[in-house]
Amino acid sequence: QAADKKVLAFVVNGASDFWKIAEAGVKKAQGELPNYDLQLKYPEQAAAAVQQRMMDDLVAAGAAGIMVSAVDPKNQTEHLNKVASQTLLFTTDSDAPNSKRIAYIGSSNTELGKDAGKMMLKALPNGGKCVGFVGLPGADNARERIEGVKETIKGSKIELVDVRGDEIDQTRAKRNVEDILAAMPDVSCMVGFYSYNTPRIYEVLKEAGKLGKIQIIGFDEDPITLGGVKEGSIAGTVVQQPYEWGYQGMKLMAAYIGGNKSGVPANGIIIVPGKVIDKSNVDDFMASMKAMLKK
Amino acid sequence: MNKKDLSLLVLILVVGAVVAFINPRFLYVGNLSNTLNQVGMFGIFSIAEAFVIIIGGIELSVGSVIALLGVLFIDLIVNHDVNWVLALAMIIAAGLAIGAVHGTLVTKIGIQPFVVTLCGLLIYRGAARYYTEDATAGFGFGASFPMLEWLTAGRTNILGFPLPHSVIALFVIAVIAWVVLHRSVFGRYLYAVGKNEEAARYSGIRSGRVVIAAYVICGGLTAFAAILIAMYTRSISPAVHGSFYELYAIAAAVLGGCSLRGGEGSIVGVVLGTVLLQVLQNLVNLLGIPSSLNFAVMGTVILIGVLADQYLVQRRRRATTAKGVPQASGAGASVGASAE
Amino acid sequence: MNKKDLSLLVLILVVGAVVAFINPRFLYVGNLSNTLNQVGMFGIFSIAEAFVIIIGGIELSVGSVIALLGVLFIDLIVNHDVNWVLALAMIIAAGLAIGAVHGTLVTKIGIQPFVVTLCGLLIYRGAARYYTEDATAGFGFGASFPMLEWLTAGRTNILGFPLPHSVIALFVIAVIAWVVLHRSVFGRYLYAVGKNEEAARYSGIRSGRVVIAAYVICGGLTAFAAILIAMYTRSISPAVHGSFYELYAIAAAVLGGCSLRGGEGSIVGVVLGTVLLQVLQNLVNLLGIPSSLNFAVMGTVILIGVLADQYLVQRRRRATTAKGVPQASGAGASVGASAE
Amino acid sequence: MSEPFLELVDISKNYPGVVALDHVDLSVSRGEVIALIGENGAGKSTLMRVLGGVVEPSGGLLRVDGVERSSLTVAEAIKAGIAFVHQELNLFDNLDVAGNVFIGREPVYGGPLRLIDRKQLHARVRPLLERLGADFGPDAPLAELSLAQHQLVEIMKALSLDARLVIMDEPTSSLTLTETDRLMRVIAALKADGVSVIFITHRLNEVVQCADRAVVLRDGHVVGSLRRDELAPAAMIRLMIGRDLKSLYVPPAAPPGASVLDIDGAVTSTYPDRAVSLSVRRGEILGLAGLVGSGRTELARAIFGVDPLQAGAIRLDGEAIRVASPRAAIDHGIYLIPEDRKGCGLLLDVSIAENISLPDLASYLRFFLVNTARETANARTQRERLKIRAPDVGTTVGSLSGGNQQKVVLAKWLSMRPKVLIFDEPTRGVDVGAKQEIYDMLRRLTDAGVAILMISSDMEEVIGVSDRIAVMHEGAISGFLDRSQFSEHNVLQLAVGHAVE
Ligand SMILES: Nc1ncnc2c1ncn2[C@@H]1O[C@H](COP(=O)(O)OP(=O)(O)OP(=O)(O)O)[C@@H](O)[C@H]1O
Ligand SMILES: Nc1ncnc2c1ncn2[C@@H]1O[C@H](COP(=O)(O)OP(=O)(O)OP(=O)(O)O)[C@@H](O)[C@H]1O
Ligand SMILES: [Mg+2]
Ligand SMILES: [Mg+2]
Repeated sequence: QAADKKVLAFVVNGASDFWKIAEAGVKKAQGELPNYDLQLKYPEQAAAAVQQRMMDDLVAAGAAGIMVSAVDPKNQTEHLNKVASQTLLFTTDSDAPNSKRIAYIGSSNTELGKDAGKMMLKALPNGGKCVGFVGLPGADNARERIEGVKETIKGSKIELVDVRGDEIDQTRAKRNVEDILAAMPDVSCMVGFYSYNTPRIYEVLKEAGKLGKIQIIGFDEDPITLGGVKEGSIAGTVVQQPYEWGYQGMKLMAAYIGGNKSGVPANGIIIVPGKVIDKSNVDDFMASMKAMLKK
Repeated sequence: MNKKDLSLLVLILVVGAVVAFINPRFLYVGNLSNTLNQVGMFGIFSIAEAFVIIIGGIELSVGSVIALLGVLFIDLIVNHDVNWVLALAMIIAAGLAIGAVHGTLVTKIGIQPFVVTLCGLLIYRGAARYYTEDATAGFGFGASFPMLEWLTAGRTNILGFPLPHSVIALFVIAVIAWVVLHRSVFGRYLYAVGKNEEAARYSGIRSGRVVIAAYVICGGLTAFAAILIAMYTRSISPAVHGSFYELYAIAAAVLGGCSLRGGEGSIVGVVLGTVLLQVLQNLVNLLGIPSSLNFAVMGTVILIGVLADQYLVQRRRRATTAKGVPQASGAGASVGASAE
Repeated sequence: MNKKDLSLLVLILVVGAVVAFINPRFLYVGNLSNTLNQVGMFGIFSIAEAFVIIIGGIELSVGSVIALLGVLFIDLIVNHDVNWVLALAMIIAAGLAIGAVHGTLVTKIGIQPFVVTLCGLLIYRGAARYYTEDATAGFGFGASFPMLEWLTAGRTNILGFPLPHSVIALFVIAVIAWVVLHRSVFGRYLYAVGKNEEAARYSGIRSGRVVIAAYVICGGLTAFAAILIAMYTRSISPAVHGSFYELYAIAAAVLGGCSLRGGEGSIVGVVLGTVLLQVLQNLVNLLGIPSSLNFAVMGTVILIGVLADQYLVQRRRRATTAKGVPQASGAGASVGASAE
Repeated sequence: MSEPFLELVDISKNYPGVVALDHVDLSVSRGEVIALIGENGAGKSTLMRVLGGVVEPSGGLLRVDGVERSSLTVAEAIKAGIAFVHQELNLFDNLDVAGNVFIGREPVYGGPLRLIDRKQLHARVRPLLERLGADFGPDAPLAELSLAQHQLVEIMKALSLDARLVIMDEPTSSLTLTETDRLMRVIAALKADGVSVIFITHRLNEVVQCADRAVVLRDGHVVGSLRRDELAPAAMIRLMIGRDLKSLYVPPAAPPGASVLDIDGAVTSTYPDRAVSLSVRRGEILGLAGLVGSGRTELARAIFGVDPLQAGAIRLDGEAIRVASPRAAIDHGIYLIPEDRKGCGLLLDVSIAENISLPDLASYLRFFLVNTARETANARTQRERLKIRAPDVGTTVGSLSGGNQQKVVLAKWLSMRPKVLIFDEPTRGVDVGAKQEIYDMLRRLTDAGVAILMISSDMEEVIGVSDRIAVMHEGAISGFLDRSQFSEHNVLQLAVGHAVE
């Protein structure tokens, strides 16, 4: 009978924990949308070609709607249009404004970067050298976050001297931190741009006994990041709300298919703002996360 | 078509039938056309790889070359306004040059092919990333090269079936490669060098040149595939574009009967190997299998296929020997295979 | 230590000296200790790979096995409260079992090692992802197994140098492997089977068992490395953890003198190959080279090293023959290498 | 003679399209030396492989010490005291000599660790080396030894086994008289110790020298058995090929012409301080004799462009030529038939037809493609001419008997138009009948104006076929012999470096 239900697919840009939270949102939406079959799809590689292939196949399999976190929205426009011509298309996470997608739901990475920049200004009143760590430095989300940070700290005594990439290999991610510690003894803050970068920074500094001496600013809500925030050794972290993307996005798509188009604004952009988590609100946040993931 | 190719074809048909039974959309024109398009692109560089494997070498830099040349191609026509015909010629020339360098390092300097092409894998990937500063290279919105696009990524309706041009290209290349490998003198030389380089040299074959030629062919075909793939994705993230494609290529070649020891393999087999790999990819998406299982399904089907094939071969052999009919040659094959 | 190992050592020393000259921090205790730690982890599974390469096989599933067993290990001790000693034993047993399956498929069923382990690569990666539903497996904040952590990821101060335990483990394993390969009867058989399986069988060696044993050893060592790596990263994203590590392992083995045709290779060489690869990684970060160039630097240095080695070998040979001294062995090596 | 301890009863073996053995009986008693002779492809090696546990018979049974069984494995054969010197050498060129001799039976210490006791290993190999008069040490890497030296290692391997029965499948095919003599003495010593020997050879004088009994195979049957007192080459030939053979030497139709190939002070890498000079004239067969390792193969390889010439010059028809590669040599009309057929001569898993056409594919072209019909036709002709025993020219070469493989190597070159032919051990493992065919062909070639340099370790062949003999000793020519001076004694004198009186 499941085959009779309309399929709504959420195609993400690669496997990661982050999308687990979105999945929780999708699951919640599934509970409220019994007539739909909601699927979360992970392409086996974070490559545009692989993702495109996956969407082609989904269209072929008759999906009623697709919400996609495009790997490379700028250049995928044409293909997204092709998908949009055959089924309902939402974008999330990173927008493709020139495409014929119906709506975008997500946050703005530049804004998130700015939030992190503000946190750095607060944590390092006397300025200092910072080094960033990221999975794929060329990816749009990474670039925008880095841009946001740089824009905010411009003119201050804080300097982002380098951003090291690791191809999403955790061993290298950790090793990069170790190497930077060896190469730049005067580094005074480290920024983890991807969710797993911050815990790796935390662990290396902990092993080196440098916790507290070097400020850590993170993105996303890895449990170790949150633990570090709670402990006070991580200055803070900027989180997005993928749960909301998954939940609201799916509900909106279902409504749209059902004929109710009021949820989508004229420009089609629905921004779910990010949140700055520091010592003051970390307990609340952790509690709410727990509650969300439980369902 | 030899026996090995035949059993591969049977495996593809069985898998296809099962998928079609579960989800008839598998047979929809659009889906078949999409899958064929993938076969076209992947098949071309798998054939490229097969040439090198047949002479007993290996080419690991396929994926990186696809990334680097793809980036360069897009850069040439988008940012440098080079005429696309010229750009295409330049990229193919670059591919041939890369092949020539690899071949020369292998034969004249005597470095193991694995080492040469591993360095290639690393260097070309790095070069692509450095060149674009890790940014995605793409056409951007609205950029349009209608003729080029139609030629490389377009489809032509043939009896109502939108036949992707990539698969036409593959067909033409496969036919030529088949003639070259299986009918021409040069093909004989390729196999001879792969089987026993020493004996080939004693027979007056300039084995060095043959090896270089194989790498050059491989480089040129890979460059062509790089262009098709670039025109398909229309955007290239240099850090990941084409990564692992060398494994796809080697897997297709090996599935198609190539031995990594050299001297074996057929073009029909390589194309069928590519088809199998692509049908498996399609299957996962069509049957709604969790994408995390994509790889696992692919691996399992291949394994089952190979196991079934072996089982049948052994049963047939046992049956014939029991009947007193002289058994097939290569009695040592099943054991000897362990060293293959 | 043979000549090949020696020239590898020279290459490492040259690279090290250049890096130390540009950035003296390369020689700081902390940095050396970190690099050694990496050498420890990567060296163990490179030795594992070498065993299989020596018997003329290949093992492509190293990276996937590291991901799967790492995930299982963390899951066992974090979520199932299994005592870590027991968990460790279970994981090693699983590794041995995987090796036994691969070996059996290769010898008894007669499937090419490339195909068997490619399927392994796909299946284990898929299994790891499916098992965790693509979520990262990790210890979470504050979870602590002091004894296990100290043993696997700790360091012991020796004469003021914090020696990572992983490198101690590598040392012990390398010594045992060296004795086994280069001094024991079993090692002889490994080389014999790798060189000429048929002749080995004619000499009464049970080549099937030898091949299986090599895969089993490889599986066990890889499992051990998987645990060390899991304890180092403390978190595993099953989709990417350890991917490409088989290439590292094969590269280290090949740099260290193993031939993919089997029958060749030394443990000292494999360890040195690992050291070179890790020093190169370290170099990129220390010299502040853009991380996008990481791969390119690695490839270039390896290529230059191999080229220099070949150049010196050929010069030495020319010099000796000119002087009338009998030339070094392997007159055919430089030519024959093209087929290797 | 005591009771037979080993019996083969009614053994058959079928291969696709070939009946290799057809109900063969053979029994072996203690201390008996049996010569097994027959044409190429008669089934000698196959019979011995059955005994050595390498091949499973299709029918019949083996009786070892009275115990009956349908087949043996290699390990069981070794346990039963059967040692085997294979016709196609089975050695490991990544190990040293000692490692090869004792592979599978290394002396060990260290209990369960089973570490190799190198000292003892070498100590055990040394007497064997002396016994065979080998000029290399136990730790010589095998990769650096010549083919004949490999053969000695194989023999040592069998001798080291402490066997009750030693099977030697053409052990002398690339040995010269000196080593062969030593081997004959070894066999006599084995016999005295009560060890039995089965000896396969195509050199019939060796049979006369050492055998107690000769068993003759033809087409997979035993066609006869000769007692020691009946052993004479003529009788053996009659049983083997069913007819008599005329004498070996056929004089050239015309006296030799001008010299075609001149080698002037050629230096090879193994003997860097010795130079070779010789010339081969149109229409003559120049035999090149010498001891194992005297550098004949090295010289041939250098002329053919496989190895670079360290010094000296090669002139063809009086003009200096540079031969940088085999291709260049072939373009000049200089061909080499190599001694190592498995390594350099053949593609083992390729058909006979494709092997034969390989060096000359350009002449089978039709629109750039290979004309397979013509290829097959030519291969069939060659098969007829050389009597290659195979079901069809599509058969893979690897499944042929050793001598037939050698004939394919010859066929590769004989269908082309050479100026100079260098044969390195042309009849290695070829039976007497076919040998005669080959000699006739050599003569036909020289009569057509070809110059032939024939390297051979077979004394009978050197003396019986050559028009002139050059003898090498340690990398240099130690003398030439004209037909009037031909004798075993003279060749040997020169081979060990003495002058001829
Ligand atoms: N593996 C095989 N597959 C098919 N045919 C084979 C195989 N091995 C041997 N034969 C065939 O069996 C026959 C007997 O071969 P065998 O090697 O016993 O001959 P032989 O008497 O030793 O000859 P030679 O003197 O040339 O060594 C030959 O016709 C050969 O082609
Ligand atoms: N590949 C090699 N590497 C090093 N040394 C070699 C090699 N091949 C042969 N030799 C050495 O060269 C010497 C001459 O060998 P060559 O093969 O020319 O002798 P030959 O007169 O043809 O004798 P035969 O072939 O009967 O052994 C031998 O001492 C041998 O050890
Ligand atoms: Mg024989
Ligand atoms: Mg010789």
